[in-house]
Formats: sequence, C-alpha cells, structure tokens
Amino acid sequence: MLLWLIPLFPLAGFAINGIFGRRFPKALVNAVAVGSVLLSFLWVLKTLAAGAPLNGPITERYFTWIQSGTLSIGVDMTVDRLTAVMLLIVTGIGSLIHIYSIGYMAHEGGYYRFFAYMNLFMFFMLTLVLAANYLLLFVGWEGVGLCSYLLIGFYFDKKFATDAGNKAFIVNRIGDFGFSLAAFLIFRQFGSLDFSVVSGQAAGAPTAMLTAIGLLLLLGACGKSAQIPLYVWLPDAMAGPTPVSALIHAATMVTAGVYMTARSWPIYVHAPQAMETIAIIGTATAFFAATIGLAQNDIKKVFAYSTVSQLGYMFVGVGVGAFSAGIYHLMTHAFFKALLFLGSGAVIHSLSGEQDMRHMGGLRGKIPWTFWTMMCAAVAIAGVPPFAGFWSKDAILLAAHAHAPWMYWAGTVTAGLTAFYVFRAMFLTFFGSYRGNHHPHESPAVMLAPLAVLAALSLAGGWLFKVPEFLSAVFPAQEVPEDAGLMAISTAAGLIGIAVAYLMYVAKPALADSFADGFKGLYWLVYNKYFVDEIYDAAVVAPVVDGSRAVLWKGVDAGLIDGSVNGIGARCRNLGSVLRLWQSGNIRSYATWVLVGAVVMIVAIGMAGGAR
Amino acid sequence: MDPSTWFYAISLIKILVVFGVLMTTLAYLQWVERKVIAHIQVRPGPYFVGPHGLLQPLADVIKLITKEDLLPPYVNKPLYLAAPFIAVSMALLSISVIPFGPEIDVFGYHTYMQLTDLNIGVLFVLAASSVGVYGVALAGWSSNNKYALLGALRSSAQMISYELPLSLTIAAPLLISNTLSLRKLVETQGGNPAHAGTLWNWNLFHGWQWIGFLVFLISAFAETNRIPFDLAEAENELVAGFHTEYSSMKFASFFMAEYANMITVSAMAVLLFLGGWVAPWPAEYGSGLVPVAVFALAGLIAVYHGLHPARRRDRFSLPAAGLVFLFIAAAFLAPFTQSWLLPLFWFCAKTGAILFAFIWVRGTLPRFRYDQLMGFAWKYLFPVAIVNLLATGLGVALFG
Amino acid sequence: MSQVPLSWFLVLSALLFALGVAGFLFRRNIITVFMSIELMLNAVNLSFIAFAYQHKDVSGHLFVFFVMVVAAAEAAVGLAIILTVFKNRATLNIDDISSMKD
Amino acid sequence: MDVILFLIFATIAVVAAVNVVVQSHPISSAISLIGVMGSLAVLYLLLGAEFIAAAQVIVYAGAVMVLFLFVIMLLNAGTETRQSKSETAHLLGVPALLVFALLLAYFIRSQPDSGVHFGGFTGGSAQAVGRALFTTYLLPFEVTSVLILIAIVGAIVLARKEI
Repeated sequence: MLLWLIPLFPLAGFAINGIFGRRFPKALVNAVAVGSVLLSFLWVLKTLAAGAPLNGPITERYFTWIQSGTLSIGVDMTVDRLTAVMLLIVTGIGSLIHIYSIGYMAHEGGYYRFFAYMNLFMFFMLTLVLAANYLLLFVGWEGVGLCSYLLIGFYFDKKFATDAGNKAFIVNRIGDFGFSLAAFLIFRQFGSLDFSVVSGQAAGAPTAMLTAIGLLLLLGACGKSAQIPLYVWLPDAMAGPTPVSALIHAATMVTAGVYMTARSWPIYVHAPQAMETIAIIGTATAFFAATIGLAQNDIKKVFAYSTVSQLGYMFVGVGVGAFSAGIYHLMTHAFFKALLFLGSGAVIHSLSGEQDMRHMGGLRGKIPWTFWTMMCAAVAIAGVPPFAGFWSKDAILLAAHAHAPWMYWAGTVTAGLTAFYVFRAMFLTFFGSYRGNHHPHESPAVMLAPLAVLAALSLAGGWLFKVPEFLSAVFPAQEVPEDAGLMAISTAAGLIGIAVAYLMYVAKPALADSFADGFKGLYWLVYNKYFVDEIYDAAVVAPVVDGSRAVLWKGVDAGLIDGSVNGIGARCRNLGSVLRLWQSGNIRSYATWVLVGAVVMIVAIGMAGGAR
Repeated sequence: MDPSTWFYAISLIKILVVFGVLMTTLAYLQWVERKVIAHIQVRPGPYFVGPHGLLQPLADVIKLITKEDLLPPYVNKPLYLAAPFIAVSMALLSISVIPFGPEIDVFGYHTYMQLTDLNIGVLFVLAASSVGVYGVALAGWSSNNKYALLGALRSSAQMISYELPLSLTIAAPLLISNTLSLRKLVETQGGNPAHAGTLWNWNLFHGWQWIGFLVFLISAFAETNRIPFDLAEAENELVAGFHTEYSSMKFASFFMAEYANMITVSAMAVLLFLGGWVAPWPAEYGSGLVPVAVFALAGLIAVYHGLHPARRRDRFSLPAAGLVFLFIAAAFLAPFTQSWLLPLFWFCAKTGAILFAFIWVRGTLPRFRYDQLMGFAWKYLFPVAIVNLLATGLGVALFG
Repeated sequence: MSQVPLSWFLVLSALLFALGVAGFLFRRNIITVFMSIELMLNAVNLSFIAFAYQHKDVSGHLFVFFVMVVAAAEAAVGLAIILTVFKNRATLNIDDISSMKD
Repeated sequence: MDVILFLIFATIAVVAAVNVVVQSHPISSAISLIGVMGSLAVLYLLLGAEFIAAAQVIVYAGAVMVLFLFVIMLLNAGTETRQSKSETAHLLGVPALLVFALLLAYFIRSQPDSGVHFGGFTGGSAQAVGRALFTTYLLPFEVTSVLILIAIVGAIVLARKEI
C-alpha cells in the first residue's frame, strides 16, 4: 500500500524548502509546503479507501533498523482503524492549517523556514502515527518534540520565545525519560517492541510489571500531552506563531499522549491501578486548568489552558476505559480547538498582533466571518447539542459516571467552567465596544476558507463521524448505559456557563469586576496560575541549578576531572622534558636509532628461531 | 661451422654494415638538410666540394677531426668528457633494435634485417632515449658556464616533458598490435606475407590514430630538440646552449647524437604507424616495380644529362651515376636481391619522407617561446595523448 | 654452464643495502641522504627479483614495480620538500635542519 | 659465462655504490647511483625480469635520477662541509652497521642455496607482469595511481612558490 509515501511527501517538502527555500519565491514555497501535505492527505484517503474496511491492522515491513542480540527493530508501519482516524485528523487538519498559514505568515520573516519546520513536523507526526513499534513511535515522538521546540522558538530574536521553547523541550525530557524506561521494561517483559507482540502477550504478563510500564508510559504521555504535573510548558508554548499553536499545541502533537495511551490499551486493561491514575490525573488536570482559564486575559492563553483542560477530558476517557470516547473527543477537539486558535489568530492578525482581550471588544461587526466561525467552535466546545463537543464530551462523562460518579461531577463542573471561559473570551472579544486603537480588518480568503471548513466540522463533525462505533473493532467493548438525565445535567452545566458569561460580560459588565473584588484572594491565586511556575522554580529548578553550579561544576568538573586531566598532562610534560633530551632533532641520530632497533629486532627474531 | 659461430659472424657483419651505413647517413643527412634548406631559401647550398657539394660531409668530418680540441679550465673534467659520449652512444644504441626488413635468407642462413629483436624493443628505445637526457644535462652542468647550464636545464626539461606524450602515443599502436616487439608490430600491419600489406592495414589509418601520429611527430620534433623546439640552442639567448663550451669532435658528437635521434624517431614513426618495410599496396598490383621505375628514371635522366653535359666534368660523372642507378634498378628485378632490397627500399623511403618533414619544418617554422613550449606539451599534447590512449584502449576492448 | 649461487645475489643486495645505510648515516647533504634511500630501495628490489627467480613467480616483479612507483612519488614529494627547505633556510646540510627538537 | 657476467655487473654495482657514499659532491653521487641502477637493470635482465629491467632504466634512471640531477643543479649544491653535529651517528652508527652487515651475512649463509642459471626463468615479460598487475594486483595498482596523483599535487603545492 506504499504507506511510507505518506510521511515521505512532507519530508520531501521539508528537504526542498529547507535547502532551496531561501531562494524560492513565496508562491513556490507555498506550493511545495501545502502541496506536499495535500498529497499526503490524498494518499491517506487513497490508502484508506484501498484498505477498507480495515477490520484488522495492515502492517508493512520495510527493513531492519536495529539488530542486536535478541533485539530486532524494524522500520515497520501499520494501519488500523485507530491509525486511520489519527491519519485523517493529522493530514486533514494539517492541510487546512498549512493553507491558513499562507495568509497568516505572509508578512513574517523566515517564511520558508516556517513551512520547512511545519512539513518536518508533519513527517514526524505521521511517523508517530504509522509506527508499528514503540521505538519508531518514539522517533516520531521526539521528532515532533523537536519541531515543537523549533516552532515555539520561531521568533528566536525574542527572548521569551526561546525561553518558552527551552521550557517545552526540557519539561518534555522528563516525560521522555519515562517513555524510555517504559520501552526498556516492555522489551524486558515481551522481548519485542512491536505493538502486535505486546498486545498478544499482555494478558499473560504480571500485573506489577504492566502497572510499572503503564505508569512510566503515563509519565511520557503527561509530558507530551501537558497533564499535571508537566503541563506548564504548554501555555508558554503560545509564544510560537498561531498556526503552530493550532496544529501542534492543540490538534495533533499534544494529543500524541492520548493516542499512545490508547495504542497501549492491551497493557492498561491489565493494569487497573495505572488506569485509575490516568483517570485521576485527567480529572484533576481538566478541572485545574479550567479554573486558571477563567482569569486569563491573553486570548491565546485562555485557549491554551482550555487545551490542557480538554486533554484532561481525553485522559479521563482513556483512564475510565472508554478509549474510543477519548479518541472521539480527540477528534472533535481537533476540530473546534484548531478553529478557536485559527480564529484567535485571525483576530490577532486583524488587530496587527494584539493579544490582550482587554484591548479588544466589539469586533463582531468588523470581522463577521471570524466571529461566526469562532462562534461555531465555541458552541461546540461548550457542549451545546447537537454540535461536535456535545457528543464526545457526553460519551466521556457517561463512561466516567459508570466508572466513578465523582469523576462525572467533576467533569460536569469543568464543562460549565469551560463554557464560561470560552464565552467570556468570545464576549470580551466580539461584544461590547472596541477598546483598542487598531483598525480591525477582515482576514484574507485563504485564512477564512479553512475557518469555514473547520466551522462546518465543529458543528456537524460530532454526529457525522461516529468514532466510537468505528473503533469498536479496535478496543475492548465496554457497557455504558445510556442515561438521558446525566446528559441533560452536563448539557445544562454548559448552558449555565454560557448564561453566566453573558450576564457578567455583556449584560452587566461591572459584575465581573465586583466578582473579582469579592473573591480577591481566590482571583489573585487563579490569575497567577496558582504560582505553579514559581513553585517549580523554587522546588526543582533552583536546587538543580545551584547544585550543578556548586557541586558538579566547581567540585567535580573543575576539581576532580580537570584536576586529574591537567595532572596527567603535567606529569607527561615533566616526563617529556626528560625524554626530549633524546630527541636531538638530528635526522642522522634518528636513523642510527632506527638501525640499532633493526639490529635488536633481527637478533631477537634470530634468538627466537627465525621468522617461520 | 656450428650455429653459434654463424650467429656471431652474422651479427658482427650486421653490426658493421649498420654502423657504417648509419655513420654515412648521419653525415649525408647533414648535407641533405643544408641542401633542402638552401633550396627553400632559394640559394644553391654546398656546391664546391665535389659535384653538387656531395663531398662536403667528408670535408666537414676532416675539418672537425683536425680542429684543436679545447678543454676549458674549471670544467668538471670526467663529466665534461663523458657527456658527449653518453649522448651519442645512447642515440646509436636505439638503432640496434630497429628492424629494417623481414626475415631474409643469406647463404642458406636465416636472419632478420635487424641487429637484435627484443621482446621489449619499444621499451628499450624509450629507455635509451630517457638515458640520453643525461648527456645533455651533464654537458651543460659540467661546462661550468651559465649559458650552458640554462640550455641544459631547458633542453632536458623539454625532453622529459615531451617524452610523456611521446610514450603515450606510442602506447596506442602497441595496444592495437598487442606486442612490444618492433618486428611483430610491423607484421601486424601487413608485414606478414600471408596477408599482403595494404595501406589500410597501417596503424595510421586505424580509426583515429592519425591524431596519435600527429602528436607523436610533434613530440618527436621536441624530443630531438629540433626547430621549432630548439630552445636549448637559442643563439640569441643562450649562445649555443648546452654545448657552448664544446669543440672539435666532442662538438660533432652532439650533432651526431641529434641526427641519430632524428633517424631513430623517424624509424619509430614508420614502424609504429606507417607499416615499417611493408609496401603501400600489394605486389600483384605492381608495388615491386615502383623502385625499379624510380631508379631507372633517375638513371635515364642522369645518362641523358651526361650526353648533354652542362659542365665538362658532367660528361663522365653523370653517365657513371646513371649506370649505377640502372644497375640498382636491375637489382630490384633480380629475385635473389629483390627479397631484401624491396623492404629496405620502402623502409628507407618512408623514413626519408619523415626526415624530409623534419628538414622542411626547420625551413618553415619560427621558434617557440620557452613557456609556450612547456605549456604546449602539458596543456595540449599531454591531454590529447591521454585521451587518445584511453579511447584506443576502449576501442580495442570493444572491437579488438 | 656454470651457475651463480642465489646467495651471491643476496650478498650483493645486502652489501648495497648496507652501503645505503652507511650513506644515510654518514652523509650530511640532504640530497645525498635521499639518494642513499634510493640505493637501499634498489638493494631490496634486487632481493625481490632474485627470489622471484628462485620461486619462478612473477609476484616479486610486481613488488619491485610498486616499489618503483612509490620511489618515484617519494622522489617528487621529497625533492619538493628539499626545495622548500632550501628556500627557507638556504642550507642543504642535514645537521642544520633540526628545529623538530624545539 | 654466467658467473663472469654476474661478477662484472656486481662489481660495477658495488664500486658505484661505494662511490655514492664516499664522493663528496652530490652530482658525483648521483652519477654513481645511476651506474648502480644501470648494472642492477642488467642483473634484472639476466634474472628474467625484462620488463622490470626496462622500467628500472626508464623510471629510475630516466625520471627519478633526472629529477635529482635537476634539483642538484637548481640548488647549485656544492661539496659537503666536514662538520658534525651528530655524535650518535658516529659513535653508535659504525658498530651498529657492522653488526647489521654481519647479521645479514649470517642469515644469508644460513639459508639453503640454489644455483641461478641465466635464462632459466622467462616469466617476467611485459605480458606476464601486465597480466598479474591487472588481475591479482589490480587494487594495489589503482591505489598507487591515487598515490601518484597525491604526490603530484603535493609536489606542486610544496614547490609552487618561486625560490
């Protein structure tokens, strides 16, 4: 089926743009970048059409990559229904965002560099999705991390951008550490890193081992998918260009953790404690991030915390055993969150770079296309039926209720909070009167067209693509009773959130400030994101830095290593200054020594009985 | 007599004959050159010693031998004395492997018209010519004269440089003929009576070998320090070059060496490219009658002019010469002499043609500048020779 | 016919080699020293040819061929080095060229 | 006959080699070395190595030694000055050389000897050498061609600047 062509197209685009892009005109860069991703998308469609109905995985083995002892790792690619969903999301959303970027990045420097990185990201993401074993998945995993780092730090002349890039990179290392350990354990337990082998043998493995593997994988997933306690990099990652936020930090890369967890379901179903941990972390993250989102003023930060929160939802879904519900939410989230980011990008673009919502307002009439498309996303994320978010969120919440009712309630509250902060952002941005001093203008059609497509998907995607039924063949069946009451409660929570937001930011704007004054301490805490960054600084970063400085650098490196190396060097010099007396620099003396050496050799060989 | 005695006797005779003929040729080549140059420059040339100056070479030899042999002070004596010897001996040495004709039958004893046939005849010629450089270099250095030294450095550098294209072009016909023996080389070009020789069997007409032949000829001019490449003896810059300090017979030795080298390279050109002693077309079409016609015509003209003399002495000399020519013409018809005279005739005719080209070029072309000379060798001749060799090798590998 | 013992060739080779070594050790002109090396190489070549005769094997000739090639390359580079040395120091005395000890 | 031929050329070689070492002027050494090479070429010829003999004359005598001669002439190298800065070479060199020569002689004497009959081996023709060169020894041959190229480039780079 030529699966390797799917990631190859973006890689070729990256190579062409990366090498020659500097000299290319913009149109050619666009053609290569967008064209390669579109080709990839079309190839995915063709592949899936050819492979339908994909009842089992289709694996293609290309060559042996690493062969060492019993370890044999091939560059293998596989497609099953889960992969199919991911492939469509990645290439589909990726194509839309690439198109959008043409308009958004039109006036930016490093144009070709941006598209080259984006294509490289697509390559690694597709590798991640298509991988048939953990190591190849890890290649894509690290590759998308690299591209994320490069793109967060895209404006590398600004310090906050490079810092944010470094932060993302370093925090992800912690998760990768967990992932690597998990891979070692998997190899130790199963003797292979292939998904097929793992899923076949997981049932017979000891639970403790599976739990360890599951927890370590979870650590990796936490890093990549920004879950507590490793979520801190994602909000800072908004320093990158907005299409990057939409593609990498909302729709695709950050969901890699969810995908990986779902992919590892054979391990998790036999490690209930690990599952429980996932669910708890997901619930906590969802709620915690949602509360922070309430008080943010930067439009992209709001959506960033919203992303963290929604990822928490997906983890809840995966953690309670509703893998397909998690993937379902992954897909709908990709639709509406990509749309929210792209829309906010259009807003920022129209305001010439303004990101603070306090300097927006009243944009509804000025940029109507952006407003209406974003509104579609907002109702979708708020869980208003029958739009996309409603379906997937309800699937998760129902599964959560079946697993543990408190998770359902926490999720419902979170849903209310989500509706509130999203609509707060919408109202602050589009309603009331304009508070800034720019001249808002509607974005070009090349940006609006992807918005329109995504808006349609946000509205209809939920009932159009019934992911749970599609994935029922992949994941173990789970009985979740339909409960109209619970559905009504969670829907009501969303509607209440919208109503409160309308009340506080449109009907009576003064209410918001008085509310903030009334709960001054709480607001202060939330506004400053619970001081998590500062706590991390004090608890982890500072001790590590100080310890490195005082002990490792001054003591071990300068004292022990340098000391011993310099000492050896000094001894050698002393010895050499004695030996150099022999080295007269006179060639004839050297020749004499060579002759003497030859004589000695001949005598020695003769004594030993000749060279026979 | 036992065979080995026969062998030594025949070899000795051959050596004596070849040496005598060669020495005479060297002397008369000088005369021919002066005559030809003179006629190119529309003047009679040597005229007074003997009829048409025919005895001029003899007079030159007597003059050179009887001249005072100067030994300049401050020269490096052994090398100064050895240099002309090296030059002339190496030049004469090459002649020993050059075949003049096929196997012949002398009084029932089969022998080759060649002093010796080495398996590596071509390499032998190259080796001798490369050692010949020493004569030039040492002569210039030992003279203790800056003009001589510069001349020597120039000419030996030139000889070494042009030896490369020369060797490379030699290699191409060797590839085609697949031998290093000069005699077999000729046989593959039609010297073997089994397939009677024609013009088209010559290596010259083998594909693009005429390019190689041209390169060979140009390199040969330079290798023998002839005009237009006679930088070593650029009179206006270096007096007379490396032999400035030499006089008398030692001076003559260098000239002998130069003319001997000319003969050698001409003979090599004939052997490598022009089919050696093979007639240009088969005998059944009358190639054997060409020398008869030539000599008979010459004899008849001489007799005619003897009967109608322009000068008094012509009355006796020209008819005598005419009779000799007619006798030679008759010898070409006699089966006994024909077998070895015909190849000899063709060999000498071809070699003579090339030697004439040497003289002709000297009368026509001006001298190069030194940097042009070296640049020409390395930038044009050398690449052309290499490409020629590679292309020939490819051709031989594909079609040979 | 009388035959030459193979050892005579080897003795000749050894003699030439020893003379080459002596030239290397006791001569001061760098060019002469270089020529001594060539002498040693030639001595070794003679051994190769002699052994090739004894074993009736052409491989010895090939070794000599390669030695010649290497010697030619070595002469080209070595003489270029000598030229450069002379250019910089105006001396050919090998004892004066000893800055390697510093 | 063979013995006489061998003795003639061996004597020439040894005398010339001694001359290489004892002559004080480099030109004389070079000429003597050419003599050694020439007589060795004859010995090669007698031992059946006709191609190598020709190559010896063409390459060694015709090219390498001409190069030496050139450099000697170009640098106008004069007679050696008698001054020594290497005591090691004199103090240690002579005994070491003697021991070396004695050892060589001992080892040569201890080997089984066999007679050499000139003309007894004819495997050294250009054809045989060429065949071996382009089959068994093809890789070394190609490598040496690269070596020569490197040497050419190196020599040009080293000697490029005018003196």
